[in-house]
Amino acid sequence: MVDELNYKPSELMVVNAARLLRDGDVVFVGVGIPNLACNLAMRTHAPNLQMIYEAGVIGAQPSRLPLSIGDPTLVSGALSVCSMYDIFTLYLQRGNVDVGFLGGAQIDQFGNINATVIGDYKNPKVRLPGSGGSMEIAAWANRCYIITPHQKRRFPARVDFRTSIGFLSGGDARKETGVRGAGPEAVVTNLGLMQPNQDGELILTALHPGVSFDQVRENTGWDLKQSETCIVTEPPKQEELRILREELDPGRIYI
Amino acid sequence: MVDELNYKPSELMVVNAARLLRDGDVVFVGVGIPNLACNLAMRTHAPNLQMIYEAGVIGAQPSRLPLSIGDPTLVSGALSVCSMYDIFTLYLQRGNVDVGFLGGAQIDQFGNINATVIGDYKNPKVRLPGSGGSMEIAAWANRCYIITPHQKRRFPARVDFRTSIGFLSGGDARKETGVRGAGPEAVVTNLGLMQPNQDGELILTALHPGVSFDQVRENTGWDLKQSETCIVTEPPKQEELRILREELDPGRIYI
Amino acid sequence: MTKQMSLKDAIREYVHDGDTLYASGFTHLIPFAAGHEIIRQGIKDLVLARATPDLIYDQMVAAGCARKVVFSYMGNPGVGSLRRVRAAIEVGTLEWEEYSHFSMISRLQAGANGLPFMPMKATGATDLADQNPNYQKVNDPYTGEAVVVVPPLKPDVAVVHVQRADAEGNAHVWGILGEQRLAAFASTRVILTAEEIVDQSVIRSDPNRTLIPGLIVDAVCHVPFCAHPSYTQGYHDRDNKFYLEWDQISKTEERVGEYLCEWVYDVPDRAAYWEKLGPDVHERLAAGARLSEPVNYGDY
Amino acid sequence: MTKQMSLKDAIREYVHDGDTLYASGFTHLIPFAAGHEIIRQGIKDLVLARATPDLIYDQMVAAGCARKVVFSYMGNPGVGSLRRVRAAIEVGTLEWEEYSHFSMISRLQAGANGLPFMPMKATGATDLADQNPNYQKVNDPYTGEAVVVVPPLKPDVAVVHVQRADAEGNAHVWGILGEQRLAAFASTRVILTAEEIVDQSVIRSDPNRTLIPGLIVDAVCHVPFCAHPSYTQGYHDRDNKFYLEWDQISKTEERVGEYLCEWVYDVPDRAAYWEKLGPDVHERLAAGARLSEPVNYGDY
Repeated sequence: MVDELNYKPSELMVVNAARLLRDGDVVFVGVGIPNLACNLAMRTHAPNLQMIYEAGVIGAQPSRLPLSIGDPTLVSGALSVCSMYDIFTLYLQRGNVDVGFLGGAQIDQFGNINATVIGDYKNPKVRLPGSGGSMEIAAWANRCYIITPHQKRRFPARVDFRTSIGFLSGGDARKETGVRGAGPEAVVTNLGLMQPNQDGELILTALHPGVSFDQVRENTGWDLKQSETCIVTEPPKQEELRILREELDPGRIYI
Repeated sequence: MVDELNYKPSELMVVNAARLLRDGDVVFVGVGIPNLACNLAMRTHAPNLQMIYEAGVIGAQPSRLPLSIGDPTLVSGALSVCSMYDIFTLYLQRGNVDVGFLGGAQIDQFGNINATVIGDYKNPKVRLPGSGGSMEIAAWANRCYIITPHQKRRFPARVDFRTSIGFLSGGDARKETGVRGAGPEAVVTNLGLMQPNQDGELILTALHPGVSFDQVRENTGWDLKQSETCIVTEPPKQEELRILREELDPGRIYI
Repeated sequence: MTKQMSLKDAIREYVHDGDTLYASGFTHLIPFAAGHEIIRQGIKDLVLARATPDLIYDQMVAAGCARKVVFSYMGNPGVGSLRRVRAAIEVGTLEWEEYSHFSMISRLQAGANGLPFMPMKATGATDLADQNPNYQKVNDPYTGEAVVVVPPLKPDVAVVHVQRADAEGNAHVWGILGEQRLAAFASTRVILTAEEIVDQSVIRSDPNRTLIPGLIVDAVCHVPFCAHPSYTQGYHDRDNKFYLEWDQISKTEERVGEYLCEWVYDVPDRAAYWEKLGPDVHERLAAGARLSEPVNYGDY
Repeated sequence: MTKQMSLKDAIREYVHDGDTLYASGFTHLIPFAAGHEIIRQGIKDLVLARATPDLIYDQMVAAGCARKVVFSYMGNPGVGSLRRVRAAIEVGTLEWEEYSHFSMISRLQAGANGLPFMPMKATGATDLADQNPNYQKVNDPYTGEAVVVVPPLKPDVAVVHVQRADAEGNAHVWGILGEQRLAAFASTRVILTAEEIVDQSVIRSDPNRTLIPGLIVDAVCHVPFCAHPSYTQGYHDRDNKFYLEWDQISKTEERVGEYLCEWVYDVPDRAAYWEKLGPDVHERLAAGARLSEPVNYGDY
């Protein structure tokens, strides 16, 4: 039997991310944690969720957990496979994607993400992998989620380089760029959830059970505010953990 | 046995058009006379000629003569089939087409073609089918051929509407538009061949056997000039006529 | 989640007076059954967009469904003129908006891809662009030259015929592809008609063949022989004889009226239409078998 | 007309010092055998363009083949950093030119389609465009807004791996398609490597599957297992174990040097490389059978 009081930070993040997904959502997804969150949502409250992989795969039925976004198990038995240009245009740019998942080395106070470089672009201190599809996902998916461990170095007040757009410097700045999507809707961490306020600033809207606001503040690089309606998240349920551990990632690759 | 002195104008045009094609040419082709010309060339001097149909078919092996450009017999057994956008971009716009065939209700002194309207565009006297792909074929194929019966009304000095480009008003006018192809290389009629001189004006460069220059002038709407090197074409050979009549169009649909 | 319904219900629910309609198919897969159902339901003021209006729009224009046509080649392919559309344009009772094939399809490409416009290489032929203000120019920032562009076409509704689909609308298409896929992705609503409704396992056995995914489809209708007198590769042949006959029928409004009564208004649906064509036509248009070699996707 | 030749001859004839090379494949079908042959032939000063440089360019950069990389995601997919490319960039010995995935692929789309540039919807993220002057803006004539555009990418040579091709280079491709087709059409020269060389009748049995036509192909090379440690859908699996191992190997130049000696320089060709991997690896990467349902093209 699964012990629901004893869960790992990764499991906590997956469960809370899954709960944000809505039935019928079309999700642009990568491998790893977002993939687990989608599959968990499909097996619980969102049976009609549809997954699209950046590699051009729609409606995959993988028989194993893929290491990379382009694994052959995503293709065999999928509903549709198309080229990279097609997946970015017909699906993402055209507006057929409800949800995008994002990640990066740095996420700032306004949800902008750096996945490119630490230090100066021309003389990089640490050269990161770069945008991949995240520049477009952040701009064109109807809404975005970020799942990441809560560490001060990951949450600076400003990112060194804006690889993909959150709310820029806040206010109407995002809207004025003319991008089609609504931007980051939540950052799910192992401590709680941050969501943009009306000004586009990420504030704490939920704490996980047993976590204090001070603990989150200490791990955030800006003067984090707390929502007046800040809640405590419901702990992972036994059934959620069972699905995760027994069905989705029995080899414990990502959790 | 085929009687080589006794051939029809359509056969004469097909044979002379076929002779203009070169081995290895990639030809953008429609149904009817151009299709016969390509197939005749393939069976004689140009075995490596490659045909591309506007409908998106490459390397067709039709087992019957198609009525339309989109006949299913062009697809079964073809080398490749692609979408309409692909055929116009990857092949034609990209510069992968050597030869295009053109037609229209009017062809003028500088090889401009009208396939759109007789009379005023907004208040048409005779509304014709319009461009289809001819606007792009005329501009982007490396060279173009026009096959048409020689009648005065088909060869006015100026067309009512320029559906596709020849040499515009002559001189460098075509080159200055920045189009990639070299333009019409020959007009093959039942009386002879017209080809552009250095100024882009169509002049008579060949007469078919038994045809006089005056006869051609009478059927041309401008003051037709004759090339100093004007030749008499070689009559259709017995083998050419045999292939045409026995192999390519035994039902005499187009010839 | 099944989206299967009758073609009658799909047309009633998703095609409205005044809509811009794209009934797609370049010679192949033209959804005549949908055109006939639209005529029967008396839908009006449509803007009929197609690269090649073909007989389907000739009939719909003759039946009074259209306010305007948007096209790039208005002919009866391989036969000659498209007489009813042409006559309506010549007498001034039908608006029209005209492109070359490539600029028409570029508009669909922009619409399907979510682009603000599509650029094109220069064609040097400017007479049509002079008549159609949708042709515009932008400055190429790399060369300084003027580049012709066209705006996206985003029809209200597309009707797309396919060979086989599952009940959710995931569709396999083969043969001449024309603008099938672009029309579906460019349009706000999509009605899919399918020669066969198959189990989803058939679709999943060959995902690269799925050109239209169910997630953009609103209605799935099982309509065998939907495309006659056009054709469906592998299912039945093109009825060239009828394309030639229409050239005669369409010479007068009277004969067109008789045709519409007999073959559209007095026929409840496509099954009855096909039945009425009779066994000789069925036999003449039979497709025969020529199967693709399978490919291995691998069991991973 | 056959274009079949050995991979060694094809690389010697069609890849030159200083060329811009696009060895295509998004995770799938990456032509490692061609990369290794280029290393063996000591080709220099290449501009290596790929959306995801992957291990193939990490190895080629380490071997000293490259002057510059052009990319949009420089990682070891699912593992982490691409250490040799990253180190070369950090120490300043390798030029780089960077895009997002979509702008990289838009450049190929423009190159393949013969377009002067490709527009894109706004992304609002301008830091990368500020660093790369290839990002430019044009004015949308329909809305007056600024639209970001990128110029065509036209590599000198593409290497494209496919499942099956005939000797003329007509190729069937399935599974993840990535930028296979665009890379081929965008490039001046095309080297095709194929898992199987088949009779043309196999290709002709399913023309819709032919994504690359022989008429744009210069060389056809029969190279089974060309893609290892990447994979070929239906033929062998991705060697995830090696992708994880490379993360260790690539930590030092010394270990990379040893790897290159053992697996590239001291190996004459791909057949010997595959043989050297041994039966355990062969078995671990076996694909199994999962066949597509055939379709009927009809006998017309």
